[in-house]
Amino acid sequence: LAGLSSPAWAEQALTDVTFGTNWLAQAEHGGYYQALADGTYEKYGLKVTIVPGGPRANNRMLMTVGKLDFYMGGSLIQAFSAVEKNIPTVVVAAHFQKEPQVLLSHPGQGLDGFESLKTSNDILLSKDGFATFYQWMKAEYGFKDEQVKPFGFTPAPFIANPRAVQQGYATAEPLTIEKAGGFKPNVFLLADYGFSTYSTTVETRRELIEKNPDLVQRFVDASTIGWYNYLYGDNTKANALIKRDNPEMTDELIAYSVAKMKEYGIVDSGDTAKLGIGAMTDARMKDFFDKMVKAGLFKADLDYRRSYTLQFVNKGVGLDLKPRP
Amino acid sequence: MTLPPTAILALHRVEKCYENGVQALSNFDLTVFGNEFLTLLGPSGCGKSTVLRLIAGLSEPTRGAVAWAGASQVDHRHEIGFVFQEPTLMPWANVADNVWLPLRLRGLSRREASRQIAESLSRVGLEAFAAAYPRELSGGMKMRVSIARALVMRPRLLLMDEPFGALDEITRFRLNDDLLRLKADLGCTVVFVTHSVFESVSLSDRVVVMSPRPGSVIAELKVDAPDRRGEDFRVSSRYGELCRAVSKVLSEAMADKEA
Amino acid sequence: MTLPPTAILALHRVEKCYENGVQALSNFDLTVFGNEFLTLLGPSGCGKSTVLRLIAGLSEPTRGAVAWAGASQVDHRHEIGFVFQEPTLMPWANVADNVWLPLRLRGLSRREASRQIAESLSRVGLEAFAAAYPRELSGGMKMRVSIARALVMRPRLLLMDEPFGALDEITRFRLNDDLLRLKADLGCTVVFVTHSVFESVSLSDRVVVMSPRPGSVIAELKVDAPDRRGEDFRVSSRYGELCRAVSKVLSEAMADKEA
Amino acid sequence: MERPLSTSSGRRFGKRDALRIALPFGLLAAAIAAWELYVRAAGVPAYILPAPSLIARTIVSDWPVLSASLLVTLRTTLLGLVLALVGGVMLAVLFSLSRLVEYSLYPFMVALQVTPVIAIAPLLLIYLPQDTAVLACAWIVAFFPILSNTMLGLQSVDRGLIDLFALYGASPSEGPAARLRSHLRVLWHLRRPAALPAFLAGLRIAVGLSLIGAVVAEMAAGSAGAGSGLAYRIIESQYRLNIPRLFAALILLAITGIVLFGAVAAITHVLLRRWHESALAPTR
Amino acid sequence: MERPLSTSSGRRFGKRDALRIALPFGLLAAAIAAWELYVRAAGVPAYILPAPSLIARTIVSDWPVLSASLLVTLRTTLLGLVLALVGGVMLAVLFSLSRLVEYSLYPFMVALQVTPVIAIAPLLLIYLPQDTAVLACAWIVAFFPILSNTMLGLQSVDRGLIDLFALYGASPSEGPAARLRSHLRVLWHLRRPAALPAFLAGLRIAVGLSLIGAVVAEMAAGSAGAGSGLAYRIIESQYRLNIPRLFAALILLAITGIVLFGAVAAITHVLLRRWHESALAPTR
Ligand SMILES: Nc1ncnc2c1ncn2[C@@H]1O[C@H](COP(=O)(O)OP(=O)(O)OP(=O)(O)O)[C@@H](O)[C@H]1O
Ligand SMILES: Nc1ncnc2c1ncn2[C@@H]1O[C@H](COP(=O)(O)OP(=O)(O)OP(=O)(O)O)[C@@H](O)[C@H]1O
Ligand SMILES: [Mg+2]
Ligand SMILES: [Mg+2]
Repeated sequence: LAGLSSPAWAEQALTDVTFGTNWLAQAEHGGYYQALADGTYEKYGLKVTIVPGGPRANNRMLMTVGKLDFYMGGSLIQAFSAVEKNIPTVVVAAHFQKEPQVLLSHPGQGLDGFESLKTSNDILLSKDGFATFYQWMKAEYGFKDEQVKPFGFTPAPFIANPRAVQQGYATAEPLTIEKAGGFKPNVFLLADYGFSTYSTTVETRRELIEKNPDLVQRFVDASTIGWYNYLYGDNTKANALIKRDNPEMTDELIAYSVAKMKEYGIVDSGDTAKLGIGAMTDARMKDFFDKMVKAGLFKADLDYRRSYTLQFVNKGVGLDLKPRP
Repeated sequence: MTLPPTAILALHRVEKCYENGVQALSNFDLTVFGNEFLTLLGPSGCGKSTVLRLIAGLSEPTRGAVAWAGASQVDHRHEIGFVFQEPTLMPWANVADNVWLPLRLRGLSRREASRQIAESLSRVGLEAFAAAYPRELSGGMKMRVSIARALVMRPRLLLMDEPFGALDEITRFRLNDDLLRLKADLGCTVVFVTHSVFESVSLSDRVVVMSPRPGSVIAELKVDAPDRRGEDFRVSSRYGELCRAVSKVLSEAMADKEA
Repeated sequence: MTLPPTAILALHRVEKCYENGVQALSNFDLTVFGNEFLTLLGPSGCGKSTVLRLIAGLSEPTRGAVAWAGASQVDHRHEIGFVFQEPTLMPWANVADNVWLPLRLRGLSRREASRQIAESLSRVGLEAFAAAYPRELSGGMKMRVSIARALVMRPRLLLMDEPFGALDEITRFRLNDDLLRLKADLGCTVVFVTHSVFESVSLSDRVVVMSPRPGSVIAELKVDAPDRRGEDFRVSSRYGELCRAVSKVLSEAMADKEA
Repeated sequence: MERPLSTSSGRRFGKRDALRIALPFGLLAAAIAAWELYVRAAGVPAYILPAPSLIARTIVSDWPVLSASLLVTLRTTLLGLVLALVGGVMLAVLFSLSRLVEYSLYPFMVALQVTPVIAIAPLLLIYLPQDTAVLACAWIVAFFPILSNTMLGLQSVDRGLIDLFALYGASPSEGPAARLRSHLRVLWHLRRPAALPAFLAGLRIAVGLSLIGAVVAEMAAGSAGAGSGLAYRIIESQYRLNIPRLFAALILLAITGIVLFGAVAAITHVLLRRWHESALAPTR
Repeated sequence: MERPLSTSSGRRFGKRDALRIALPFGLLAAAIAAWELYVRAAGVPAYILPAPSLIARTIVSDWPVLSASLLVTLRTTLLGLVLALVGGVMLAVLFSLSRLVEYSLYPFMVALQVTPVIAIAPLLLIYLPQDTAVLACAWIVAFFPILSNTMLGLQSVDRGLIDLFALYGASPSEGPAARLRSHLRVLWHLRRPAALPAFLAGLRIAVGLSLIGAVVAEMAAGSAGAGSGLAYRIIESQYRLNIPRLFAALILLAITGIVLFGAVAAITHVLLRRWHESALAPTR
């Protein structure tokens, strides 16, 4: 924490940094918008531009080829893939301890337990979802390929079909469906059933870490502080920015998302109590990698350790900003 | 409208005005009698082709009427053979298939029609070119294919728009004779357009001379000669007389309008 | 190959074989002299159009050569006026614009060319139809536009492929006279294809009669008559004699081949 | 010799034209009415199929958002169309000038055309700046019909006319420069008008495709957020289950397409009215 | 009177044909070599731009996976194309038979064409079973060029020939049935062959589009997993950062497209070789 008040940065010109997210601006990106809105990035000598993603945007590749500096990773699977494909990118922080990926089902249809979802023949999944967590569900729980139906990023088919199961984010879909369909769906957070990936990670190129570790550290620290402030401080300015980048975002949904993030401990739970937000541990990494090997996504001899570094996290940055209970 | 007893059709006070305002025919009266050979003669652009198209029902008069003896016009359509002024061959079909067309549209297979096609092609001297495509033919050969196509169906009424204009004299005379023989055989009626005064006299029973546009009938000449005409008739003095008479009417008509 | 002194071009032992194997010309020899009016006469499909296309450089002989006096053939291309056997008008352009074409391709604006266009159209009697589109014209009118187009550029060599076949006699005679006058004015050379023996004799200095396909020259007749021919010549006995002579050669040629 | 033409003002507005306009509108109205009735009678929820009236209300109420997006999409569409037009026509002309170039490049054009733009759009983003990538997508989708149809048109010229031009269009001098010049003359005076009908048919196909291209490009490579087009609105509405707005955006797209198509059809009519079979009224 | 034709076997395989084949392949080879060289010399990592050799190796090594997907995509493409063909031609014929039908339905067809399929694919999934939805997408994309070009072709028939058929094709009896029969005869014997060149040009556009349609449909509505097409492989490769495989899938798509296109071009050549300007060798 020594550097936090160093005046040296303030005098230097701000460094331009681009950060690509993996979806449209939403409360799940709140920490970064907070750091941007309240001047934390600037304080750390960074002039950050947040580049929102979208259903078919390809920010991951843009970071890889150097058009973006940092990228918000969705899960560790892509990070492991990068190792497999010799792509020199590294996870430097994990701002979500749990991936908010959920499966939803209609209540009272015999689909009220996670295992019972195996009886549905209409599991609506995106192609990404099929290629990732569903492979794990197959290996771990015995789900079948034939149960899957394509998900067109609209909940209408799910609402229309009571036997359907749909993927979604804990922080959004349950609300959308409740409002449109008029019922509260069952929500199964995959993380609670053993899908132990970190999420909303910060990834960057190995070359940047080697050439300018200081810059990486500043971005990770400032973002982490942003998350603390977003969750526990006054986040109205951040939300205004989110709404600017995504005019369709409503206050209601933001409030819902923030509430759910807290409720499920998406950002701040487990290891973060001691290590601070953004924490990662070798044990979690190994646990998840082994599960993915079992699911057939990776070969066991993959050197998955090259996909992350603990160099920039677990330093307790920002712990002081968390209100005492 | 009543027609004279032996008439098969009549154009009565026909006026034809095209969409762009050109008046092609005005007050045109013509009666076609059964089994006759009628020739239309007139300056270029006077409406001869228009008259043939009106008879065939391909065009409708702006005023006046085309009346058929007995039944309705549609009944006659498929008994009409038409040699258009241009060859209008189908570029995608070879010569034999082009000639086959009228029979094909009546349901005859290529095999059933083959004898008739061959006969018709040999009449115009194109047996050897049955497999050639239109673009491989000379101008006169295309026109001959078109003639073969009109003859192959043995029509009851034959409309011919300058069919022999692009042919050499020898072929022309031969086809003239052929046509007369065919007409006698089939007992059909021919309405013929030509620019050759000689041809009109040597072929037809009646020559109708038209005025320049807007076309109307300005003279009719009966060719009173033996039914079977040959070389004899063409060198007779009566032939020369008739030709001169027709020529005179024609040039008077054009002079009239120019004045 | 050397040409006779006053010759402008010569076809030497030309053979033309089309891609489908049809031999149109074989051993064809022809010399065209400067300032002469040469007529090609021959049965349909004997290769007359092919000869004109070879002269114009639109087609190349399979064997033999087309030789030009002095310079290369390309030099002459833009001095050639060609009336094709078919009118070949541009359907998207009106009559005046169609006639404008040769001048336009030489860089003349419509305004600069307007006098020449009007003159040329009035020569064929179509002043009133300058704004009409080709599809609105009769067959003979289209051909007249095509003639006007060839004349408008005042060519040094005029190739005409049955230009008057679709015209009535009066118009035809008028255009015959016009053509002779124009030729005298321009001092140009004309190679003319016709099926009318009368026309060939009344117009040309020399008549070349071709054999049926494969075409070759079988007879040449000089028409030794006063330079300025008119109605007088056409009723003279010399005229009749010449016509009969040409007719005889033609029918002999065709009979020969048929045997 | 000929009497002057009495110039008439051409066809009047007749029963035929009235029918031509009334029929599709009548049918459209009927279809909309049926849709509205069905939704009301069967009580179909709006998130499955919104009623036309609801869509109309949405268009009105969301007009500020939708119109901004419409403008963005329209801009991409028109730019893509113009590029496709220029590119397609230039390539067709190039190909018609030189067989060598045609043989060499045409297979590449085909490859470009058959490769699904949606699949390569994310890649384009890697190699090109975003704006360029979006335009490239819109262009790729729309240019091939123009290229293909223009080539058909340029090659389908009447043989007689080609001969005519070979004669009158030849340059007095020889050499490659003169040959090129005479080629260009033939191109301009003969092949251009002759190719017009087929080219315009290609254009009719291309306007629709350029709209599709713009939407795909926006989906694949477009920015989200404030300055984003109708594609973004559609995805977002889908995601947010705002189905009435989704339909509103779709309807706006369809209307845009129909208007563009109508414009091309009108141009076609004006250009071909006087001479081409496909645009002539059937005369009797 | 005429001497019999000496039938020749037509054009031999000449320099021109050799060039026609050698040039594109030569250029292609050169382009691939340049690509390979560039990647090696500049040391471009495989995840940015894989070398052709790597892509080739990937195609070979991943052949079991890729070939299965290729088959799925090919099936969708061909089915979509056949449907587009049947639909487009039938509509064109219907429109050419009745102006009334044309006026009423054509605007709807245009709307269908301009609405981006990628935007409506998810909607189609709601209303239709999955297989049908995928096919519908592939169909929507490909059918319009066929409709539009076939209509152009059907309408561009020479007037003289129309007259000819009006005369010889007329039925001896009157009445609507007879009129329809004579209409159909004209359609078959006259308009069908006359429309062929334009129709085939439309088909050349449509093969590419049907492939695109199949990919878009798969992306939007296709199944993932075992029975999935190349589109899924592309998305999966993209997600898993398997760029060489992504390129391999794209190359397979392009090759498929070129082969389909080549097949249509060959059919075109065979059908038009003997009579249409666009397929004739330039004679002198
Ligand atoms: N493009 C072509 N392809 C194949 N054969 C052709 C072609 N053009 C002409 N022919 C053949 O060459 C021969 C001569 O044709 P050409 O047009 O020169 O005859 P012509 O003397 O002008 O006849 P006509 O008086 O009928 O116009 C004909 O037998 C014809 O079949
Ligand atoms: N489709 C059309 N539209 C407008 N005007 C036309 C059309 N067809 C013919 N005309 C005009 O009608 C008049 C008569 O034409 P028609 O073809 O009947 O003449 P014709 O007597 O056959 O002439 P020719 O001997 O030159 O063939 C001409 O002046 C022509 O301009
Ligand atoms: Mg006529
Ligand atoms: Mg000829």
